Amino acid sequence: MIKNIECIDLEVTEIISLHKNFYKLRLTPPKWDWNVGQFVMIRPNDWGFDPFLPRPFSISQLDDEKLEIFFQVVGRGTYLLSHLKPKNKVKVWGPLGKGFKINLNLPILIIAGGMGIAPFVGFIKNHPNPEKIEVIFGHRMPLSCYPISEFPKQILIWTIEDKNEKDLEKLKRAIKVKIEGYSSDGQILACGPLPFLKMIFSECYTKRTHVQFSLERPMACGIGACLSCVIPSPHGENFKVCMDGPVFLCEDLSILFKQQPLIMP
Amino acid sequence: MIKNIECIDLEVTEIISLHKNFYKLRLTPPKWDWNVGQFVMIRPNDWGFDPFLPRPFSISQLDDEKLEIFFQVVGRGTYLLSHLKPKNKVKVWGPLGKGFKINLNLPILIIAGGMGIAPFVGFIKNHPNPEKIEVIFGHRMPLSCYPISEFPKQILIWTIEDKNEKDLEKLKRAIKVKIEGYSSDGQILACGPLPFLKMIFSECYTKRTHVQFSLERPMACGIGACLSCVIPSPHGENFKVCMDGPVFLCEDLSILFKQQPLIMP
Amino acid sequence: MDLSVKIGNLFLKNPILTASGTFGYGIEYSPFGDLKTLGGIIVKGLSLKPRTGNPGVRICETPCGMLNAIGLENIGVERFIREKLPYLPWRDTAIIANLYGEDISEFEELTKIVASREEIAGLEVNISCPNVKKGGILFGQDAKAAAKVCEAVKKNAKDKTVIIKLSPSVQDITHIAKTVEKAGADAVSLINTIPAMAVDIYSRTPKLTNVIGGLSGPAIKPIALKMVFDVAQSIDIPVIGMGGISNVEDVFEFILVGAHAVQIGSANFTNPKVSFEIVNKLEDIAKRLNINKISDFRGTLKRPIKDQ
Amino acid sequence: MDLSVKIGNLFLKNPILTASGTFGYGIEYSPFGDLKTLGGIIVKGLSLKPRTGNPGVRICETPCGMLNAIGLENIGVERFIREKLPYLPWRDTAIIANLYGEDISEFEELTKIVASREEIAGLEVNISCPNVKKGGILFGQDAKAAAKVCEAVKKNAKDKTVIIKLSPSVQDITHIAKTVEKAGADAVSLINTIPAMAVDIYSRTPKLTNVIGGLSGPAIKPIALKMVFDVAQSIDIPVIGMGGISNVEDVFEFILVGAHAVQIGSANFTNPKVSFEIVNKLEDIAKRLNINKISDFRGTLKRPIKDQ
Ligand SMILES: Cc1cc2nc3c(=O)[nH]c(=O)nc-3n(C[C@H](O)[C@H](O)[C@H](O)COP(=O)(O)OP(=O)(O)OC[C@H]3O[C@@H](n4cnc5c(N)ncnc54)[C@H](O)[C@@H]3O)c2cc1C
Ligand SMILES: Cc1cc2nc3c(=O)[nH]c(=O)nc-3n(C[C@H](O)[C@H](O)[C@H](O)COP(=O)(O)OP(=O)(O)OC[C@H]3O[C@@H](n4cnc5c(N)ncnc54)[C@H](O)[C@@H]3O)c2cc1C
Ligand SMILES: Cc1cc2nc3c(=O)[nH]c(=O)nc-3n(C[C@H](O)[C@H](O)[C@H](O)COP(=O)(O)O)c2cc1C
Ligand SMILES: Cc1cc2nc3c(=O)[nH]c(=O)nc-3n(C[C@H](O)[C@H](O)[C@H](O)COP(=O)(O)O)c2cc1C
Ligand code: FES
Ligand code: FES
Repeated sequence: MIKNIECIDLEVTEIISLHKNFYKLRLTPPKWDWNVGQFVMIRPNDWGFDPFLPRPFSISQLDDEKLEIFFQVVGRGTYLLSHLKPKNKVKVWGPLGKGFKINLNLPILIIAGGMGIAPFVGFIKNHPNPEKIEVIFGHRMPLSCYPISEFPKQILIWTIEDKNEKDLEKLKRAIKVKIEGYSSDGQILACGPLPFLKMIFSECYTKRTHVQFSLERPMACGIGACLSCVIPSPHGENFKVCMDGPVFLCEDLSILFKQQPLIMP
Repeated sequence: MIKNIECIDLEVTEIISLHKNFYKLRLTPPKWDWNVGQFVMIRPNDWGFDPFLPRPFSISQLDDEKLEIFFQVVGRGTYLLSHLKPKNKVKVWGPLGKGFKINLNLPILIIAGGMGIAPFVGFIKNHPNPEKIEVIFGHRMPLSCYPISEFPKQILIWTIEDKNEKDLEKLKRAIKVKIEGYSSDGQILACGPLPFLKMIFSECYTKRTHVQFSLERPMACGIGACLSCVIPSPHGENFKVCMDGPVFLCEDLSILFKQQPLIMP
Repeated sequence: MDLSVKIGNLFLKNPILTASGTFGYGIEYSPFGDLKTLGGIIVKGLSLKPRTGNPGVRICETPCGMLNAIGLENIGVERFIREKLPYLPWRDTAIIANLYGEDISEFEELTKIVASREEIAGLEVNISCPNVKKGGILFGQDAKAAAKVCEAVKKNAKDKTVIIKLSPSVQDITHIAKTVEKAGADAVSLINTIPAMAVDIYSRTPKLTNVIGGLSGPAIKPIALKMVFDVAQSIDIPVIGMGGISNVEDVFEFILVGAHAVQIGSANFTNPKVSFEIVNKLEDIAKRLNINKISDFRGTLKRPIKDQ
Repeated sequence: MDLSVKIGNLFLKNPILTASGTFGYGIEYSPFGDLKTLGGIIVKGLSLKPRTGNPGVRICETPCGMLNAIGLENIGVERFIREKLPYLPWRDTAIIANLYGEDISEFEELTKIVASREEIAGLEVNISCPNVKKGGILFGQDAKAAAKVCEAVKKNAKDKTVIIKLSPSVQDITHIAKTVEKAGADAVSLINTIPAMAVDIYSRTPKLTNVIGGLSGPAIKPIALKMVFDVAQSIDIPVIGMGGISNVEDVFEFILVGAHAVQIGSANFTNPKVSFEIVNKLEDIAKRLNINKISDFRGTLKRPIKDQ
């Protein structure tokens, strides 16, 4: 029942700033079996008691050379992370949660909003058939903040700035059209801020399109013990985002997004 | 009434390790009128709330190039200080307290125990007539921990290791003999841990020799506002070590060292 | 080195328990250490019926601590017994059920259910949760109600050790402690979280959807330590201390002021191995402290010489 | 931008006061900023006779906070008036005397002395100090005694605003607040420090010679915020909030939950310029919050939508 989770001290090997407030943190790689969409809890060893809690981050990439996290500075914790230096020790537990279910042979549509691109970075860069991937990327910050330019050229990527009402409409239309395109035989993976996901949800839910959503919730333990990350489920009992997710199917989120529960085809 | 105290953000220019746990911290120099024996409160800008309080340190040296603090790692605060890097910002307020009253023309005996050498480092190095200075230095850690080798060669320095009863006896004897030598026309300055000072006190008090003692007490404000650093005075009202000291005359300490108050000659 | 502790009929191989609500049902932490090495595991608060807890955001970070308003979500005592208990190493470590009832009769029923299970070594009675509408802290703030809950549980607990978990939100915690001692408690544990809140000025909203939550973590350790000190001096039954314990030195601080055992709570979130690591370090520190038995250290705080 | 606040007869040009005991007699901080810019200065607790306070070690650091057991050392009200008051900019900022008496008659006498001074704008009555043997917290924990102190002070305070400083060590702080409101208080301030302790396991001694001290600093902010929130909703007189306030955002947090003004306490130790810096930043934040008057923000905390 318990997956192969471990808690280890990893060493920072590199920290790369893509842009003010956007960083790639590289750690000595643990040997993990993992899925795209899984995450880790991170707490630098020199944090003392303040900040108190660890921070959850998607595994952006994990190979023989590095465990890579792609993060944005949004508060005190991420600010402190951005000041880590090579050789600093970091407590990391993972791989946590359930990732995306992906069939590598089918076409894939990734819909990412801002930092929602994080879980997909390694996947996109290393996919054996990059022409099978299409990405809609909604963003507020300049494109240079995100590791988009590192993606293989074969990948179709629609970057849409989301700064005002008009942009948003454009984004909505693109999502609508693409979701329809992938609804019959493709796979759709989505990650981004809650309002962004809600927008996608409205598109897919009534049309009963299968979409996998990755959610963020405040977390303390990351392993299903503290019950701080729960969301209501259509089955009565709550979902623990850290264990039952962070990736959920469209139909799982009907209560969260306040639709009637619905049996999906 | 209020002296020329200021609180400023200084930049770390250099941090030099003399030995494991012994450091010289150099900051961009403020323009201060100051005395040997005065101190500063230091709090690195990136400390957040934990550790909470600032830390007091003697001004070890202050010239056009640097404000230098000589410190030993003894707990979390000093541990964190030892990890400061050039360009880090540090909040510093000072110069605080009353320093030693020194007549540069008279011979000087300095009695320092361990880190008690800190306030004297710059003074000894820059004294116009180093042959006027004699130092008794009691120490537990290897001599290389302390900036002794930087002192001018003309200075008479008696280093006495203080590891066991026998050493202590030797130290006591040296202090006794030297104090007698300086009692009539010299000046005696002492700084070190409380038991060390108490030993000197016993020597000088009954003989009514003038000695100036520099004390340490836990401090919060450093400026006479919080009343956390007080010691009982022979006058009834407490002394604030941060304002009325940290340098006190022998007769001021009779209650602290539990002797009867005594009028000194 | 003898690290064991006896609390009523409860035998702990060492004084380290994990605090209710911070260690799940125990099993969640098995990837991080051998559960058998712990002195005991206090499971998430159990109620008669499953509870879904409070909606919305349930935790937030504060200086050196955190707020939680979980609202006692749990799978209910029956499912716990069926789905979790069999997987816990109850023969090798003390499994303690933490009980939450909305009224006396719920406490009675709960007690009957768990008292009949050989897998359960003891009961901790939560009369101090600040995050529920009924029961919880209301029992813990009212000496008479606390005594009634205690008597009701004790009457149905058979030979199980009954630990009453006290709330810090009272004027004089020793008064409640003495009252439950008289009402038959085998031990008391303290402190539960302290009612507190946090707000966001830009959205003008509370950070917790429940508005109020319970403060835990190192921030409250000095408060907890004082309460344990006070209670340990005022009653004869054992005291189990908690509140901000994060390392092995903290453990000995609580023992020094009189605790028989301690619980590791929020610290489990900062490092899921911490409870196991603390157990491993007990002997080392005991040696440095020159003690042969933990109990030799208990309550040996010296009074300082008053004149400096 | 209107930052001013009225509390009884007390006019504050801005809501930033410095907390008693953390800002000396005010003068000590003049090297770090212009005292005139502060909303007000609450001086160190004054007693009839000078007090030497507690012996030994009086402070120690704790996670995100500190303990103190100063024991109300002060030069006495007479010397304060003679030696300190003339040097304070009382025409330009509110100087508030913090009063400590061992019994009602001492409070009465103290009040008479300070109420006759035009330099003093208001009185804060400390019935919540945890570090003294007589009076202090004992008054603050007993509603009847608190009311008596309040009445005695009020009767002798002439037109000076009387602020009663409440203790957090009670079961229900709103009860005491309501009691002193009825007894005539013009305002309440809260919270004073929380009784707590710290020990050293190697020497087996308390870190404070007094054993017990009061906890202050960011660690207690979530507790203070909740108490201010509760009290502000339960009484009609103004509430002055404090407890861990360290920056201008913290100030607005307390105003958001209902405080009229705030006090900066232990934070003054971490940065002696902090109170002045906070005053300077008030307008900026007010603009970011889209408010024209501080009072437009007061108590405007929204209740969260309960279903996520
Ligand atoms: C499963 C998961 C995966 C994530 N992956 C990434 C990623 O790959 N890259 C990235 O930049 N960010 C990611 N996040 C969000 C990231 O955890 C937060 O941005 C971060 O915790 C903020 O910490 P802070 O101290 O800088 O901000 P603060 O706002 O100061 O944080 C204060 C508290 O709020 C919590 N918190 C704040 N924002 C979030 C959030 N969005 N989600 C969860 N908790 C939050 C923090 O954990 C902390 O306890 C992920 C979150 C989750 C739950
Ligand atoms: C006037 C004065 C001058 C000093 N000059 C020097 C110097 O030049 N070099 C040097 O190495 N040290 C000096 N010290 C001592 C230095 O302040 C402490 O070593 C330091 O504060 C310890 O902090 P910590 O966090 O590492 O230790 P911790 O023990 O973790 O400190 C915890 C708390 O205790 C207080 N504390 C601990 N030890 C002392 C102490 N000896 N004196 C006062 N407070 C203490 C700290 O301020 C802090 O609040 C001086 C102290 C004073 C009062
Ligand atoms: C997330 C969380 C959930 C908790 N749930 C419970 C609970 O179900 N029952 C209970 O008695 N105490 C519960 N507590 C309180 C803890 O057991 C403990 O008393 C408190 O956190 C103080 O200890 P700490 O500072 O070490 O965390 C909970 C605490 C936290 C942080
Ligand atoms: C060193 C110190 C001395 C204090 N002295 C007094 C006092 O004399 N009178 C009083 O009413 N409160 C006194 N207090 C309490 C503070 O005024 C304030 O209520 C408390 O510290 C909480 O605020 P803070 O967390 O911002 O420090 C003192 C606090 C400290 C830290
Ligand atoms: S983060 Fe603890 S249960 Fe999900
Ligand atoms: S340190 Fe505050 S009075 Fe001396």
